[in-house]
Amino acid sequence: MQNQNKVKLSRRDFFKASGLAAAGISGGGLLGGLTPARAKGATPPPMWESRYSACDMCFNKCGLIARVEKGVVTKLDPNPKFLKSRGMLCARGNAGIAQVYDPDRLKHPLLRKGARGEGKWQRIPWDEAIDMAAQKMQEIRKKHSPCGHLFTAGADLQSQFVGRFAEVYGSYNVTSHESLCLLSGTRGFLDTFGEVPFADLLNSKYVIMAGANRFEALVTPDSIDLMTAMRENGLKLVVLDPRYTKTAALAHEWYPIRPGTDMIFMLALMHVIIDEKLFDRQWIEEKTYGIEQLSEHVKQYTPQYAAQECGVPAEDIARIARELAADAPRSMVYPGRRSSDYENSSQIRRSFALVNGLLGNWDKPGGLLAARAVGLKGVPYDPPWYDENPDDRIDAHAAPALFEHDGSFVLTREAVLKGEPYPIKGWFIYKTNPMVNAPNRKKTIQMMEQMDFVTVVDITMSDTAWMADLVLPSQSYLERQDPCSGLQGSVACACVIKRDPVIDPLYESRPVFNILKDIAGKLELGEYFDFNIPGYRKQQLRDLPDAEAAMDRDGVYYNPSKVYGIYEDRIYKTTSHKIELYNQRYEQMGLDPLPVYTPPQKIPESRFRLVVGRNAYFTHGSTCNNALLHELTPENVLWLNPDAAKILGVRDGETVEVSSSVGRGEIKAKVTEAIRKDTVFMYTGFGPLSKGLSLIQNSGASIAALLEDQHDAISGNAAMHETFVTVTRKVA
Amino acid sequence: MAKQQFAMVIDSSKCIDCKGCVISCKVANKVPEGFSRNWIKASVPAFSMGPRTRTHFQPGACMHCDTPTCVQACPTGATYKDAETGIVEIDNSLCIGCGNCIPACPYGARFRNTAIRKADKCDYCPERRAAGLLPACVDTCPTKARVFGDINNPDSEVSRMLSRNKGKVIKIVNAQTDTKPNMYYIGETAPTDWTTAAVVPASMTVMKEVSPLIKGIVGLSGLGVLAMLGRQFLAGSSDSHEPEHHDEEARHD
Amino acid sequence: MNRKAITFIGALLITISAVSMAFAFGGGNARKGKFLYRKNCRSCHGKTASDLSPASMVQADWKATFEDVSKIPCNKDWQGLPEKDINDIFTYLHDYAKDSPTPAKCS
Amino acid sequence: MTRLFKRHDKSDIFIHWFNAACWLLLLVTGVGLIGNPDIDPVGSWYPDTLRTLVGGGGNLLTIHVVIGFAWILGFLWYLTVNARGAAFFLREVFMVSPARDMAWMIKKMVLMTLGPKPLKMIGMAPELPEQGFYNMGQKAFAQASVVGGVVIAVTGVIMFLSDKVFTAETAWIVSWSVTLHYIAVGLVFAGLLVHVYMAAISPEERPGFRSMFTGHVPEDYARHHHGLWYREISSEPAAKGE
Repeated sequence: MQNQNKVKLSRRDFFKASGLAAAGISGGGLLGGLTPARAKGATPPPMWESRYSACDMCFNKCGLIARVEKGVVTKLDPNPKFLKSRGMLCARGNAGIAQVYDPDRLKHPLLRKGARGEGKWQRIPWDEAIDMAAQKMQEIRKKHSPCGHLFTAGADLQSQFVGRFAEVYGSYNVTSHESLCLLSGTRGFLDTFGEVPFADLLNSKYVIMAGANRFEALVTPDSIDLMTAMRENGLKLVVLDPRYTKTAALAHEWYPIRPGTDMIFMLALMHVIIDEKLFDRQWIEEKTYGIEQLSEHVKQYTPQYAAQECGVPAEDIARIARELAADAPRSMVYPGRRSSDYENSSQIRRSFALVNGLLGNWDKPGGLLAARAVGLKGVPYDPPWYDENPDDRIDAHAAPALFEHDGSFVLTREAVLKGEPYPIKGWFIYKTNPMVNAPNRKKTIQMMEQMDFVTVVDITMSDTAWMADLVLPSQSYLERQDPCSGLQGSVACACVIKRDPVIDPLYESRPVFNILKDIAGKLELGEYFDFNIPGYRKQQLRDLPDAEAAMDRDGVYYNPSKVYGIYEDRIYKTTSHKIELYNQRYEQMGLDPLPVYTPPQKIPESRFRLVVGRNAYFTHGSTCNNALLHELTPENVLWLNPDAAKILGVRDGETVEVSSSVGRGEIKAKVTEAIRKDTVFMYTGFGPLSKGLSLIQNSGASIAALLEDQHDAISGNAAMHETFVTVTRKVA
Repeated sequence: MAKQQFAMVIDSSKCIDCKGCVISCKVANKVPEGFSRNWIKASVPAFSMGPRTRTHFQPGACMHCDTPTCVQACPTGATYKDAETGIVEIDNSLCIGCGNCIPACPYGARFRNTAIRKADKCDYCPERRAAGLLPACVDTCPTKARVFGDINNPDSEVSRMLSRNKGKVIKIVNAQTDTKPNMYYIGETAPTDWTTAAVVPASMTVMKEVSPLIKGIVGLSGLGVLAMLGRQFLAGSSDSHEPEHHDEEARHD
Repeated sequence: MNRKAITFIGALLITISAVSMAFAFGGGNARKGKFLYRKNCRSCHGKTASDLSPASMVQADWKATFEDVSKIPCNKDWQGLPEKDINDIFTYLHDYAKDSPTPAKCS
Repeated sequence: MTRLFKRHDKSDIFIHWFNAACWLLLLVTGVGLIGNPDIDPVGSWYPDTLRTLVGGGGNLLTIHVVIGFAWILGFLWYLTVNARGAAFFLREVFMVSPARDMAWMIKKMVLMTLGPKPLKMIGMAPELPEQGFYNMGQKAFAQASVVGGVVIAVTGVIMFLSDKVFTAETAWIVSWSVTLHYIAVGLVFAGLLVHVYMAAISPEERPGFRSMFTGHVPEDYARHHHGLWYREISSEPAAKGE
């Protein structure tokens, strides 16, 4: 099975085309000549084996080719046939090698010895670890019902097994990384179009990017297609961001918008488009529901009003609206991804969706694309029913539109701390790091402290692992076999990938599937894990007979399914079966059926709004300690506007103390005009508690320690840009 | 057949500063911590431009110049311009790590590798090319801002790019030291003011300056020997120094 | 207690029963419904009977189907299934119908 | 029979010829290691050809380094087996009597190239002042060889250690070592040309040349060429010769 993903390509077309192939060899003829000192001659090709895999340094899963020499990965290269990533591998993808061979990797099961978070561990054998995990799970289930155990998994090809385990174990309480990330955007678009669209940036002419930073927070193929379209198709990019991101730096126009006011900008765009009748009336009447209500609603949001609120000049708003409409339907407001920003983020994102609805760009080139058919099937199973369980998730009804499979981490934590409506005393966490990513770290620590038993499966001693009772070493993506995954790369492709080991597992690491299978066996749930990965993949691929061979040959299988016009013979998954400009379900639920602008809370005197994000060289807490990437981002710094710094008496590079109502941190200031005067910014992922991350000890400050734990009122997604902080010079 | 000149043609407007090229190169060439064979430079944004504030990112590396000052600074010829490929190579086996070439590069493309303690820089990944692959930085670049090939081959992608952009090709050159670089930027690029004049270390300059003197001394010495040899043959036995004649000579005076 | 109050309560009761008669099902436990659906429906559907999933129909169709359970072709197989269970199955099918929104994941 | 005087120990003879052989090889390989047209002594054809012959500059460097270390080790061996000889050599070589030795040096140079006439013309007696164990010419070359040899050895070792102990911050030492190595070899080589002529080609020193094989010089030669030394040793009751 290891040989299945061997790459069979030897030379690329490039070399044949340009005659470079000859160059590699022709030097050989010279060696016998008179002047070898002036010509290098032939260099032998490396003695490597090439194997396909898919990257796991972020969620994108870019196709890669691992070069393996004597059982060691020496280089990771992009798979040129992998269209979703446009045949590229970014800095993180290339640095995957440093993750696999990270000396800080967990090497064997560890059992907590001292107090929680004290860092005293005892190495134990796997048998003992599995027995203990199973026994504790059984105890908790007996005492508190299966729902007394929480399961949390990050974005990973094996995370589905954590969900499966939770379900057969009997717990409804599963949270994912999503409620600290993209749920608000998902909500906004879902409740307009009935599904979450892909952006056809490659064929677009005009893009407004707000609350997204595509040239740093890379999404494939969007980040690449955006640049290609800008350079080759004359796409115009307008960026709204309180920070001068690299996306802003490369955009045609950048407006340092007042944080939290994106909605009124969008409402004003709609005001202009509707007022000046710049939309396709026939299409809107045919495909959408509620244009009248929307027209009425946006009357109040004049560009002048919006300008006062968001800081973008009224004439620019009007001009942008006209330009956007002129290029419609090849224009869009980019949906974005992480939207865990404000308490009304679902509505903010719905305002993005509404502009797109008005532009009539749905299901069309250069607009928003519906999900294409990939053809991968689910693997059904029939979990048992536990009558002793409570009715619902612990966070049920804490927000009106939670997602069943994701819940809300912030609201779950709140309920766990209260012990209401029922106690949760066990926690199983795989490959996600709420201690670093979830706002208000103090509460996460309290949540940990009130648990009877916490099991963490991860590759390094993350802060979350640091707080656990039992830490189990998992395998990196290059060591394990994963189920197939269906991916859509916007307009680029709908494809299936798989992962096979490219090297033997290091240390005593095990894939989470094996761990769960073993625990299930001890809990008499073995029948639900009575399969192996190849068998599982066969079931996933049962409708795609050619996929396996294609993946072995090219590292990826493409489904040549329809790209545009998918909705020609399809209904929208909404109440009206149309694009809901006016959301009827929201009306029934007592929510605003159209996004109503409420000004963001005023920033108190001598405080700043804290916003967070990242660059293209790390993926939050999971890669900060990566030796190669650490060189590029050794710590996080606090971006501070020069005017603000002057008032505070802070000089560039000085250490400052940042405090919020929930915590504090020390961090170096970066005095820069690349941030608004009323806002400060820092990267996520730094300032760890764990002593197991050797490169980033005492590096920067933790966003989790500083951020307050507000949440999006509709989706329960964390609201991470609602925190005000004070910044003071640190007195030495 | 015309000789090759491998070169990079860069559309730096496409660069998003993702540093994929930097890490890819570091892994491919085992570049030690703290060093890099290539780079992405950034222009300084003028925030007074308001909404039109821009930053230009500029990928770069060794420019494999036609008149490389690093080669001129190398005493052993360990670094040389390959006659066949036009690549400025370093023969590690011959490099003694004297460091002369490092300040001699106007682009800071060279460094003393801390692992091998010798000069290091971009060599367009010969092993990868031998395997039919592109240099690591080019292969991995998301937006394909870096394009690699032989500019002496009119059918190559780089040549086509150069001819398509005739009149819009920029070379980054230092005002004091024009090394005739083979790194071509298309359209516009920035920054362009980051080069430094090539500095040949004093030790090398001294060696170059005393070299004729040394040759002169050796030459004089050689002339002296020739003169003595000439006298030996011309003056013949009268000046012979065989012992018996010595006595004679002494008596003469 | 006066007549007015009694009349009001009576009217309320009538209204409630009328509403519940007009639409008998809803507000059940979708989670339990999923389990019961797997147990009672998937035993035939997808195997010996036609394939069936919540996404087979839109919410309105599911409502119409469950207007009169006795008209469902396989009603005879449902004998003995409590009303509550049928409601749970309906809730599951309705909430995950073809026109219910499909969420996306980070991965 | 002519009386013979012992002039060189076996170890002296060995180290001389060992040194000569090393010098020859190091010079041949070393010049091949200079690969820069600005400092090439004979042109780039030479390093190019030589590197081709040995399969690359790296091999040539290795050969040069090995011979260089052998050369150094040879001298270290000599110092251990014949420390007294070495000390005697250094003493003789570095003890210079300015008036006598300088006069000898100048007169000798004129005599060797132009003959006695120019000296007579300016009213100088062409007679050479008496010399000791070494004449001033020999001394001058020996001094240059000793000082140059030490510089060459030390800088050579530094260059060898460059990729073992030196850092980017200290590489300037290596760079200057290259320069000093180059200059020292050049200067010693200039003297070497005269030395080779005087000792091996010029008939005058033929007995001295022979002594570099036999270890002995005839009495006659000693008297005429190294008068001071001759008087010293001939007055000794136990003459060294037989």
